[in-house]
Amino acid sequence: MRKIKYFQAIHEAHSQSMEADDNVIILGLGVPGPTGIFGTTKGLVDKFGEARVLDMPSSEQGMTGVALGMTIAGYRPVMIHMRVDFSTLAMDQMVNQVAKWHFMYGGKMKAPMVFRMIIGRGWGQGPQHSQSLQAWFAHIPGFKVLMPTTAYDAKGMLLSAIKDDSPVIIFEHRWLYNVDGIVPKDPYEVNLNSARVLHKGDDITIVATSYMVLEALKASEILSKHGIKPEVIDLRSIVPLDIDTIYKSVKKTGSLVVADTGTINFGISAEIISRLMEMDHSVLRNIPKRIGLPFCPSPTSPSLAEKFFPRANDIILCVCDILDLDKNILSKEGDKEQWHDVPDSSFTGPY
Amino acid sequence: MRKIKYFQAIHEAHSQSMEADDNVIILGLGVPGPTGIFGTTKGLVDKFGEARVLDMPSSEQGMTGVALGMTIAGYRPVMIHMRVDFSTLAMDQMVNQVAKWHFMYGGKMKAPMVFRMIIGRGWGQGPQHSQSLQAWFAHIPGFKVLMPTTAYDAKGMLLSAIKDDSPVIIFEHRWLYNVDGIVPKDPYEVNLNSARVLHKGDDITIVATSYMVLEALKASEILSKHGIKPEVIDLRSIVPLDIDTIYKSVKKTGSLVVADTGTINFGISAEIISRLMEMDHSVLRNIPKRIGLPFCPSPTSPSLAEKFFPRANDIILCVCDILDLDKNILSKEGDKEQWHDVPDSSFTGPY
Amino acid sequence: MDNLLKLFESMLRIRMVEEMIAERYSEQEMRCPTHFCLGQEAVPVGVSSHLRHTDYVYSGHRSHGHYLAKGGSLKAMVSELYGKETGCALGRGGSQHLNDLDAGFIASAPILGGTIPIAVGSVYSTKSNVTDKVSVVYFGDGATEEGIFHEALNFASVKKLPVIFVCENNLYSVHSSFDVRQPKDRNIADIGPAHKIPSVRANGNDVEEVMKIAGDAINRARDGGGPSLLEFMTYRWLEHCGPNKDLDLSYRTKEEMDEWLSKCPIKLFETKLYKKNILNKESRFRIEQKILKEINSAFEYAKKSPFPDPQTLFDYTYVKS
Amino acid sequence: MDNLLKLFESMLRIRMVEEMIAERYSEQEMRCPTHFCLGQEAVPVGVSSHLRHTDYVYSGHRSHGHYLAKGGSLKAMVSELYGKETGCALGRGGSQHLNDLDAGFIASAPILGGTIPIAVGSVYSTKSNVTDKVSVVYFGDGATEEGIFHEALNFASVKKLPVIFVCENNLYSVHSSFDVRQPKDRNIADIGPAHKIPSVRANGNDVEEVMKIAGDAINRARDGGGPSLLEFMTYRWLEHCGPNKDLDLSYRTKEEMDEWLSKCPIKLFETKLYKKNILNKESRFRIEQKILKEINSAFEYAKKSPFPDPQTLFDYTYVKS
Ligand SMILES: Cc1ncc(C[n+]2csc(CCOP(=O)(O)OP(=O)(O)O)c2C)c(N)n1
Ligand SMILES: Cc1ncc(C[n+]2csc(CCOP(=O)(O)OP(=O)(O)O)c2C)c(N)n1
Ligand SMILES: [Mg+2]
Ligand SMILES: [Mg+2]
Repeated sequence: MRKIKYFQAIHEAHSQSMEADDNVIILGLGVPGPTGIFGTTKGLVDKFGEARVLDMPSSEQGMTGVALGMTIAGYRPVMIHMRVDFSTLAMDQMVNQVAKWHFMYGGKMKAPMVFRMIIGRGWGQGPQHSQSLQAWFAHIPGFKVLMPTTAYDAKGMLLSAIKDDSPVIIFEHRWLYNVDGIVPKDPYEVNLNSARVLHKGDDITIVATSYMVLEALKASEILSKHGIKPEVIDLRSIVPLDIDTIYKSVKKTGSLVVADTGTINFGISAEIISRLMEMDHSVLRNIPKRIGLPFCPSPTSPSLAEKFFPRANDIILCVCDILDLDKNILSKEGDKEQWHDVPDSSFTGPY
Repeated sequence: MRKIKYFQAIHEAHSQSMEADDNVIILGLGVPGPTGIFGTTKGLVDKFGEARVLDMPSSEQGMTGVALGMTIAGYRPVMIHMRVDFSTLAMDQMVNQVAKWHFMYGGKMKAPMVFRMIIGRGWGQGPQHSQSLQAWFAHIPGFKVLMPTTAYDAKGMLLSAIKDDSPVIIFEHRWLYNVDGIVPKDPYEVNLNSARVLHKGDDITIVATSYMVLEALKASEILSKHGIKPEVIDLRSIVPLDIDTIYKSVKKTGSLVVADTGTINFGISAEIISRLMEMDHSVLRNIPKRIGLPFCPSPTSPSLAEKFFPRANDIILCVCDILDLDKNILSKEGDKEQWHDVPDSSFTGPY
Repeated sequence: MDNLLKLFESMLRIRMVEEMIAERYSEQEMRCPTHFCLGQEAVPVGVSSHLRHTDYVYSGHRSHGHYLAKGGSLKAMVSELYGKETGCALGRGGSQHLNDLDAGFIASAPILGGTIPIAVGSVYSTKSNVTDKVSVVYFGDGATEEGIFHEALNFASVKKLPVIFVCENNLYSVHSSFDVRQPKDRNIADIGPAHKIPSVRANGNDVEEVMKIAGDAINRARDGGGPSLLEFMTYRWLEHCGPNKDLDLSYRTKEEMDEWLSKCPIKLFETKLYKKNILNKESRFRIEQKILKEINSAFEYAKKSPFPDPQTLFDYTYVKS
Repeated sequence: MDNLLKLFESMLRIRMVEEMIAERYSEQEMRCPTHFCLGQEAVPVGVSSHLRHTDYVYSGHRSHGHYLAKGGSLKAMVSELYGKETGCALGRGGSQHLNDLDAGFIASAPILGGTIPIAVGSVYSTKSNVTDKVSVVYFGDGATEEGIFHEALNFASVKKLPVIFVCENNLYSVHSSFDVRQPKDRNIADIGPAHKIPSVRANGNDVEEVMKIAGDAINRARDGGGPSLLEFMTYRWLEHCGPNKDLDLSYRTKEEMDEWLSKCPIKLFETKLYKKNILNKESRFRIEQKILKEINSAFEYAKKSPFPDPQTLFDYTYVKS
């Protein structure tokens, strides 16, 4: 059972997909460079050459169109944005062309593209560098939208995405890159339509995305010590949305917390709650709660960021509210640390 | 009680706001031109000059930044996109700069800007010209997002928006431009935070936005004839969201249909349902239903568009489903018309 | 058939197709926004005269001429305008979403500038021996105001890709004249050299001039010489969108219109061909009749074709695996 | 004080501030991405020598030098880096969001090219008698790859607005060298003429040359002559983001670095001033001490300033009415 880090799992997926198919190419600013997108593309250029591991100008809009054009030449491009915020410059090409490319020519064209978008938090990334826009892409018919949490999924989902003939957007959280996980060496694919129950429980359902899954697991551990058994679900894919797995759990627990990396308002948690209601308006025996970014831009100062980005304690707080529990359950661990804007002490910022 | 058309109400608001304040300017491609954005800006250039009623290059991104810059010079620009789809080219400036402009400099800067965005449906506008992206803007902290339905609100909300020191996005539906309404001649403002109950009823709550309000009213008329009394709420503003008015109604009726002009999935109806659940998970006595665009791009052919864009009958169908009524209530009127892609017979396309 | 005659026929065919669409448009059965290219026929015909089936062509909202000149199926285009299942985009797209892969007409789409980088990417190659396939993308003067145009030029130049950027400068973007949108005395062709791309501005109503200039650019591209930017001056006769004249809007003058009408690309070329004895009244009539027959049968075909089945609405949102 | 001495002091001050930030950065108390401008001090100092408090300046991610040269408050900047309430953006923005309205430094923001059109719009006027306020916007060579740069040039040229576009070409965008991003032999200054904007490329490490060229452009702008594009060649000494050297990444060579270190803008100018007897060891020492005192007090002030109250998180999302 080999353990490697999340970023290494992505690297391996890239390498294996490029070995298997000459038409797979990667592009993005700095992709062949010395730091290789947090190590995820490092050294690939030596193996596959500059024509397949492509640097590019800072022309997000134009280069998205160029990448779409490459599919006409038979390529399967993977485009990388170091921050999802930079994709706002490419929104026209992504939404008006890529997402609709197959549909608007009656199925005659295909856009087998993958977009890797990095999201993050903390360390003063600030207003223009810490958004988490999965709700936007999920709102646009034509995209598949993935948020792998584990190293296993990071590899398997990227391999699946590259093989998929529809455009796929993958959100990767910066704070996951150094997290270990069991990852088979051989290539494998992950079903793009299934949430994963990570932790069984009967008392409350916690659905989480990406990095918030780790916080949910922490919360769940603390809650378990106090006799509360949450069921933790790693959503994994936003589109398609595996509502059945969530429904089954909520049917059992009657209670729901959704913890997402994005802004709460008009975000993906709302869709989950609504779908449950449309299936069964009385499935919830308590009010549901949504955890995510509050309704203001991302502040830079650590004193504000600490309040802005939710952590395990916020999940615990919600669970206590919903189940009417004593809030003394709250973990005190967090408070011992001076700074709350790093995933662990090895992280020395800024990126 | 003077009645004028929706587009005339907008024109009047523009004219009055520019008379009242020399710093108000309008810009957009064709704004001073002979057709004047469906008549809403027609002739203003003669009254206020080319420097305040500005044509511009097709540079949506750059011109949004230019308009933001104008606020530094003391102006209050109103920027017009003939279709919201064109704003996807300006998403970086709108989301990364305009929305965060006040926040990211600690309150020292302000962006008193208004964006008028036209949405529409039918007549073959097709995949790249009929989106309705209010959910996107509502997801971004910093914007206010309005969807006036009546001529009264079209004028009053535009006047309020222009006076507002925060950036305001106004969605106007093409099929509303020729609808009459009572509009006072003098300038007036409309509270940007209140949904309006247009039709009282006890049986079911229909919350609708923009043009879908008209369809909801049609549905309500037909339902009323059959003894069903819906309460119809014109949402009017998406951000801020007047959830209390909706809650009060749903508390009474126990049933809910939300009818929006945008894509259902991850759209604004989900937020409404979720907020209700967060307030009171047992407020719904039946499953809620969402009406909006199905999850595919907008097709051009009338045969497909007819199924794609929802109408009054779709609302009736939902109400019948929720309240378990006989579907013979369904209006047959629609079926008499050959084409379903026009608001009325005076409309001869394409824009 | 004589090459020049072919050019003439191709222009006349575009003209006649557009006229027929214009005539029937008011029947309100082609229910999609339609941008006519009457008056602008010489550019696509001159350019296409050098193109092979395997070369790629892209366009924007005003794309009928580009599609037809490249050999796109007339039936499939007319059917698309009627929103029929037999349309080139199966009715999903309409006039602004043409596509005929057999003819190498890859895509048109109405968002300004949207297809420009796509054209660039489609001739990218990871092999050292670059294909001699070239890619042509047409766009208007207005589209050059979009940043994406400049981004596409830059990348095409960095990689020396075989792309011909063809700007049809008809002086207007909808009703806005050039000088409210761009520096008055700028040539769009000037933008090429800023990106180290050879550029020419030329008369877009003279099909032979277009042919010559396009030929140079296309040959250079095939020889690995990289991209070119061509600016052809021309003029739109009808309203921006739709089948009518629009002098009543008075954003342009009757004098200007008359001047350009007198520079009709077809009439100019026809006169030359008469003089050269390549064409005469009789042969012209025969060509016209042949085209008319083709057009009538295309319309008949389109009109009697079925609409897409509403049950297929969701098809093509995602690729079926 | 002698004007040249002022230039020197301004450059030295930027240098010393950056060095102090670099020194203290590893304490991990300035918790925001920080882009240093060591080696690039001459450009903002030369440009600012012609600017008034009422003129506007804008910048991107690498903005300390631009802010300081324009007279932005050092205390407010250092406090901003520490995320303090006394910061110029009240801690909301960090290093990449500087602002000092009193000094006419309007805004920096890290999205590439983002502030370029804002700078343009801010000197738009509806009055016929255009203000003689000028607007300067700094950006890197990488930012010129964004379409928005070209859109902003076009509009500034159409309206002949008094904007000075200042490109600091330091050959790299993060770790990517110029030639993988732009045509190898292009000057960024070449993009100006394509938009009918006068342009110059010059040595960005020679503060006097910068001053001369910027002066011409700024004076022309004040006289209603419209925008200019200036490209100054310079070099970044430290890593793209952060306080360290980065030759170990080997995306650039030691030879290249050494060559540029030898072209240190401060050393070059200092030598000249010594020769001209405008500066000597002693006066230099006094200047240095004065600056050091200012810097120390700014850091002290910043460190002892309070963090923003977490309760104020939502403030400034919307303007309070
Ligand atoms: C991004 C974008 N903005 C605006 C429009 C609206 N629009 C459609 S056609 C057109 C005019 C374009 O002018 P030009 O490029 O010169 O082409 P022409 O119509 O003259 O052939 C405009 C502004 C659009 N389609 N896309
Ligand atoms: C739109 C956008 N894309 C990418 C980035 C990431 N980024 C930050 S700085 C930088 C390098 C820019 O290079 P240049 O403009 O030459 O400035 P320099 O760092 O050399 O001063 C990049 C790519 C960004 N901030 N914004
Ligand atoms: Mg034009
Ligand atoms: Mg640089």
